[in-house]
Amino acid sequence: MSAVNVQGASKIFNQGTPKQVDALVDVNLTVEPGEFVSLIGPSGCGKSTLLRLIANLLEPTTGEITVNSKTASQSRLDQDYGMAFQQAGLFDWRTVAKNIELPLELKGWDKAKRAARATEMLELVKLPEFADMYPWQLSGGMQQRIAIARALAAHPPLLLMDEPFGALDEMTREYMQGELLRICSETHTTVVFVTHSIPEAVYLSNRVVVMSPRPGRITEVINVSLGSNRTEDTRGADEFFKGITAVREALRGTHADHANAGAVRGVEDR
Amino acid sequence: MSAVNVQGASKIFNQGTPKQVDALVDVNLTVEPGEFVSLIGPSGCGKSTLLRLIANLLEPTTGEITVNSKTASQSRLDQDYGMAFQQAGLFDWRTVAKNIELPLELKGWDKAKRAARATEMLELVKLPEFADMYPWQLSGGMQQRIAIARALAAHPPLLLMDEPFGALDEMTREYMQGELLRICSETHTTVVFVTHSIPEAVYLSNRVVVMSPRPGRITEVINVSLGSNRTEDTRGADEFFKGITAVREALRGTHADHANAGAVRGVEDR
Amino acid sequence: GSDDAATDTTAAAAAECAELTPVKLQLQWFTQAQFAGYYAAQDQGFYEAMCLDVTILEGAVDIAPHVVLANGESDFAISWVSKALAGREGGANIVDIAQIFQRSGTLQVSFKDKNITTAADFKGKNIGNWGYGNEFEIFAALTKAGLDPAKDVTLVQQQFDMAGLLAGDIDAAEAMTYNEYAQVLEAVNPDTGALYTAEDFNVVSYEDEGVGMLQDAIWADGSRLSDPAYVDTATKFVAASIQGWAFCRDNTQACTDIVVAKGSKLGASHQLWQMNEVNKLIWPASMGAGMIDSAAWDRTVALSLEAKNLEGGTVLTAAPDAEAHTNDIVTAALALLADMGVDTTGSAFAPITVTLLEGGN
Amino acid sequence: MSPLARRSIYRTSMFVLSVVLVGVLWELYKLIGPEDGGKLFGAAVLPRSNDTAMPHIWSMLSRYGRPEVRGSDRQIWSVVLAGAWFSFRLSVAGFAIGATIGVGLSVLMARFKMVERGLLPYLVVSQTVPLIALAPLIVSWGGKVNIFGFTWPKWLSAAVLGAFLAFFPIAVGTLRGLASAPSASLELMSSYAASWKQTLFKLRFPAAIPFMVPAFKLGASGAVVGVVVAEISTGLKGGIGRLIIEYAREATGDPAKVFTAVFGAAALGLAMAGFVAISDVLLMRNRPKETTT
Amino acid sequence: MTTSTRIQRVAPPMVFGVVFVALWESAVRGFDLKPYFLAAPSKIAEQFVKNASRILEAASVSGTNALVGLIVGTIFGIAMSFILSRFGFLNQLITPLAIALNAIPIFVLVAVLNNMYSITSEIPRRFMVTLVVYFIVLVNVAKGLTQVRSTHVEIMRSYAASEIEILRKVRVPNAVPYLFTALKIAAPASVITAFVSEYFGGAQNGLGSRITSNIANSKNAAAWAYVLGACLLGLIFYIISIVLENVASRGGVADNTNNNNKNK
Ligand SMILES: Nc1ncnc2c1ncn2[C@@H]1O[C@H](COP(=O)(O)OP(=O)(O)OP(=O)(O)O)[C@@H](O)[C@H]1O
Ligand SMILES: Nc1ncnc2c1ncn2[C@@H]1O[C@H](COP(=O)(O)OP(=O)(O)OP(=O)(O)O)[C@@H](O)[C@H]1O
Ligand SMILES: [Mg+2]
Ligand SMILES: [Mg+2]
Repeated sequence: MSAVNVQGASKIFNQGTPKQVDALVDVNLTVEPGEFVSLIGPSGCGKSTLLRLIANLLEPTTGEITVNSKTASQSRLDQDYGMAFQQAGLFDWRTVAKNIELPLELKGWDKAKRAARATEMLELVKLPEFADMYPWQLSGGMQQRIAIARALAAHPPLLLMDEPFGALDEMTREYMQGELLRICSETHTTVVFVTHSIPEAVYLSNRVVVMSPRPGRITEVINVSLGSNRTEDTRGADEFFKGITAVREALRGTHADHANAGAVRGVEDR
Repeated sequence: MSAVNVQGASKIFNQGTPKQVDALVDVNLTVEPGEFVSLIGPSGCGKSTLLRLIANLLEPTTGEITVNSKTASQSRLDQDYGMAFQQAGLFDWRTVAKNIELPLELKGWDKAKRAARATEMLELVKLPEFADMYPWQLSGGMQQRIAIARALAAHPPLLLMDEPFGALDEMTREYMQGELLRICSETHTTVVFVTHSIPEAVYLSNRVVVMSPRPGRITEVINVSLGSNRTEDTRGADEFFKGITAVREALRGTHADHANAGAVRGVEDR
Repeated sequence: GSDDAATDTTAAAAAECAELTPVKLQLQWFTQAQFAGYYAAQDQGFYEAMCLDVTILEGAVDIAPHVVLANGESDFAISWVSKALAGREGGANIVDIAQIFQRSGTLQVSFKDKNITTAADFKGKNIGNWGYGNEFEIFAALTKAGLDPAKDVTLVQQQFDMAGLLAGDIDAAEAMTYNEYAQVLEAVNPDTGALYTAEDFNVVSYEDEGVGMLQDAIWADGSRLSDPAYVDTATKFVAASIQGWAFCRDNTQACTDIVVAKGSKLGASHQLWQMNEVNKLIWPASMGAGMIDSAAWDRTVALSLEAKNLEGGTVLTAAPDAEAHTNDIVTAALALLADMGVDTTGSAFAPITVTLLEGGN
Repeated sequence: MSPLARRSIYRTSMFVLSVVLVGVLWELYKLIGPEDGGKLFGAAVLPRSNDTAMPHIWSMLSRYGRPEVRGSDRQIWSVVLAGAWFSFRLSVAGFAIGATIGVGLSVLMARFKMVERGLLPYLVVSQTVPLIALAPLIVSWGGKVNIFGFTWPKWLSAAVLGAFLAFFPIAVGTLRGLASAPSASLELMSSYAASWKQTLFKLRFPAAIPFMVPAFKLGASGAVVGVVVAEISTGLKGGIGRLIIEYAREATGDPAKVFTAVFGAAALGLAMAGFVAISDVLLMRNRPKETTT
Repeated sequence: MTTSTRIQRVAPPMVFGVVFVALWESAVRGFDLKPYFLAAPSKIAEQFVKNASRILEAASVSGTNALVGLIVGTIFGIAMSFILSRFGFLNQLITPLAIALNAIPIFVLVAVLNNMYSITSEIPRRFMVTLVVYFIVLVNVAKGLTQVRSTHVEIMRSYAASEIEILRKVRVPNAVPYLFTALKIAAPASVITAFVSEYFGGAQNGLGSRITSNIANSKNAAAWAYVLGACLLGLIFYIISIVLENVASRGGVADNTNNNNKNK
């Protein structure tokens, strides 16, 4: 049983109009339970779109997607996953703590339990003293950390994360990476992770999926054999640098494509 | 005459309430014309706040700020600077091209000139075919590039940029860095630049300003002597790695502080 | 025959006029047979013969004719006496120069089984009225019967129709002989499937109760009465108007048609009934149409001073001065008409019999 | 067929369906409802179902085909149609005046906090002044006001009363909308040293549109009500308001007649609302839509 | 709140009011406007004091009608906008009807309602207020419930939140400012509807019938004294809606708008 299974999925926006965008074409991807898979690729290549398809927030134009052997929609309804979006998307009218509690409320947790988990999560992202403030009173990076805390709060079996560490400084980022790995291995969580950082992708992942831009497709999948116990020392490991080089090579290939490829098909065709 | 001069500036939010936040304390900073200065520091240390003070979008609680020997407010009114915010902040109801044209409209440029510049800017950020689409139809990274194009469009003498390349993949990011440097040296533009990437800060800057978190203050200023003509090769230069190490050291110091320091003063005092 | 004669004199007289004096007349309600005399005078050229070019302004819910007149937006106005006198007390300098309706046409109509035959029977009942200053006679009757309008009866404002009475919400409803009374007689009795008849109702007539107040009168702008030209215009206007009313007395059907042609939306049989009933309020006029009977005037004033309303106030707080009405103009007008051979007393007047049809059509 | 056309056909048929449904309910109630109303928990909550209170649908509809008054050659439908058209033009005028004033005031209030504080309570108060108290004043402007050769026509008084009811919801809604611009966007405009006016037109108004649309909807129906009431109150002939009151006088004997005019007024309101709805669709067509599956 | 900000808050309306009344009074005196046309504020005040107890009585009748209608209309309006935002089908079915109904001037509907119910009961009037308020609340709240940020809806859907939960946690908070905009409009509207409904029939115990009968009697100052009563009633309703708004948005939303305003 695979945790995520994408078969021949494609996504076309504004189909049939002059502004048609072929965001994804014929994507096949299987993620095993407990696996950590990163998506990497140039801006606009369809990473967020693929994540949305898995999360059943978009319907694929063609193809099929199953999550935990269920349809994507069923697994969304079963709340099988937690998601961190590219935009923090916090609710202005809720305090920081209440924002974190939101998914727990929806799972019907009682108040005390929610509050306890929120406090725990705020500790995790190192913002305990901001519990009662409102999102717009936080800095960009702090907002992003709250959004991560929200995604992790319910300990979902599958995590879908869209550039969650993009607005963090290096130290905080490395700390968060470590915490994420710890949590995932402790709870045997499956992760699909979008990032622009090659070291981050390699450090975190079992496999790195490299994508090419418009029409977005998977060009290469790189296995990272860093083992399951990664520490700060891993960042000095040979295998780590090898992984980085491999991903970089793969990406350079896609970028060469990028420079030539026409982008918006509809626009070209006019 | 200095391009930016910050003297003893501090900023306290929610002063006198239990939620008081000392965002900046006693900041002194001088930026010479044509200089490229980066601000780097942990999340929530006050980088965006400092940029907002210079842009006269916030009033300092204490201290004085001059831009081009004028008060900050005067230079804002004279439209001396262009700004790229941490959140792209595009207008949903304007097409991509119209978003880029916005500052030009406000400068009273005529239509043809605006359109020409917008096209030019779209070329620069490699999104020419998206001119007539709406922001919400773009990926996160594409939106950010549009925001950069908007900030550059009017060729302002001073650029204030808040993590402009945060959502970009490495290739695009390096390309944009190169373009930014080219534009700045051609037009002799002064830049104050917020980033979390140490290599980026070093590659771009004449000086890197390192900040410590709450209460935010400048802990160190590191001069980068890479010369004015930086190319892709610069990324392999010794001086480059030396700079990176120096900044990393300086940051590590601030982080140690960070771990101990109480954060929200008001919360503590309760 | 009389039609042609009138047209002839009109043509002849019009030829003599150097120019027509423009005159505006403000009515107190919509076009209907209540104002047939003025429309007839206009239609038959009586005004033109007097060198007047009369424009008739219709009334509306919130249009107070005396306000329009006092504001100088019209030259003359038709208004009930008590209402207009209240306006005069409020500073509107207006003068009654011709009392067209000699009698009050207000009734209180109730179903037979309610046993309301006099004002004294109102006690404890839901008494309908229209408000807007058309309810003074009810207060007068209540006061006369020793009832307190605030406590002894429940006053209910009626709509423009009589549905409240027919539905039984209102025990006794205010009605004009020439309008609402006809409306109930035009409605179908659901029990019989035929129209209601006069036998189904009891009627209290305020005129008969001794609390009738003077109604439609022609009012002039008091501030201009010192101007001989205005007095001359007023005299001619009153004369031609009375001539119109005399025409309607003698040509009930023709007058009804004129009013319908002027755009009244009321049904024809209803309009004919109204014309006939209005004639009864004017004719016969023993002193000559338009003359202000001082007894009726004094009674109206006295009632306006005595009758307490819901708020315990009265219509007038002080008796109007002698300038509030004058018979000078109407006397001169009647003399003019006498010269022309118009019958202004209508001593031989006999009403016709009108059969109402369903819905007044 | 374009999706827009398909949608409008769908909408129209939905509307027709809903009207038919109401008709069916009406007749159904007449069938089972108490003739003389009913009480529930001691309160009269059930309306009467007799023919005076609730005429049959077909008697209302057939009334359109019969002459207005006996002997007249004009059938009611043409009279009502003409009246509705007359009032419609007045309503549009009133709406235009009201919208101008309402938006103008909201801009003024958004610009100067002082003005908002000083004015808003009085705008509220103005809405509670009944037309009957104002009618004599406004009617007396007719024919009197004469500015630069412009004489105040009588119909303008009616349009002004329409504007009187239209401006308030527009002012309040627009004011809220203007204040709803996100602070990040305001900061952006501020960084461009955009003048207040530029910020207004390039940011605040576009951001205010979701608030302005319902406000304009209310304003449109307010304008219709104002005009119709003004026709009743000031005696302006030719419009649907005048017809309503004239027909209302005959409600005793011809209960269906007044409904013909009432429906005319309703159609009028729908036409006005339709305008606003179309502009809503046009203005919002490029905004992000909610994702729904 | 400090005294100075309180003064800042209260002073402008005071100044405005005083100037307005002074202009009015001097216009009446200066142009010698007769009382039948326009009464002087001083005379109105005199009548207001004289008839205070009657005005209070009449205002309580009309005010009760307005209040009942305001509450019921708001509840129905909110409920219906919830239903409409949930079921697009019903939305298309009902919205045009609601618009049509609202475009019918109240006079007429009151007349129809008076015949459908008993003219002597207060039900038609309350029904009328309810209808007017209902529509105002409906159009605003419905917009507030649908104009939510698409990211927020996406987030909720990723939690497999049911429509009800999305409603409670996203749409409702988003609609709160729209609701209060509606209430600000509805508060005065409910008052005027309550007493305008009295014009064409029914028990003569409210402000409306007092105003008409006094105007008909050319007692303009007294009529305006009742109008003043109506204005005060409307103002009280309005102030209550503002107080409610402040209470309801103690948290983030209000702060956020304040924050917005601070930026120039
Ligand atoms: N409007 C506000 N009200 C209250 N506190 C605020 C406000 N804006 C910023 N702050 C606080 O000021 C501090 C500095 O924020 P700032 O946005 O400048 O950080 P930053 O250095 O840009 O961080 P990041 O890298 O995460 O963007 C934070 O603690 C934040 O909570
Ligand atoms: N709602 C939409 N309508 C039309 N086009 C869209 C929409 N959403 C995304 N697209 C298009 O789909 C393509 C892929 O977008 P996506 O957001 O998946 O990119 P991404 O890989 O996440 O990029 P980034 O790294 O910049 O976030 C882009 O070309 C974008 O313009
Ligand atoms: Mg993305
Ligand atoms: Mg920041």
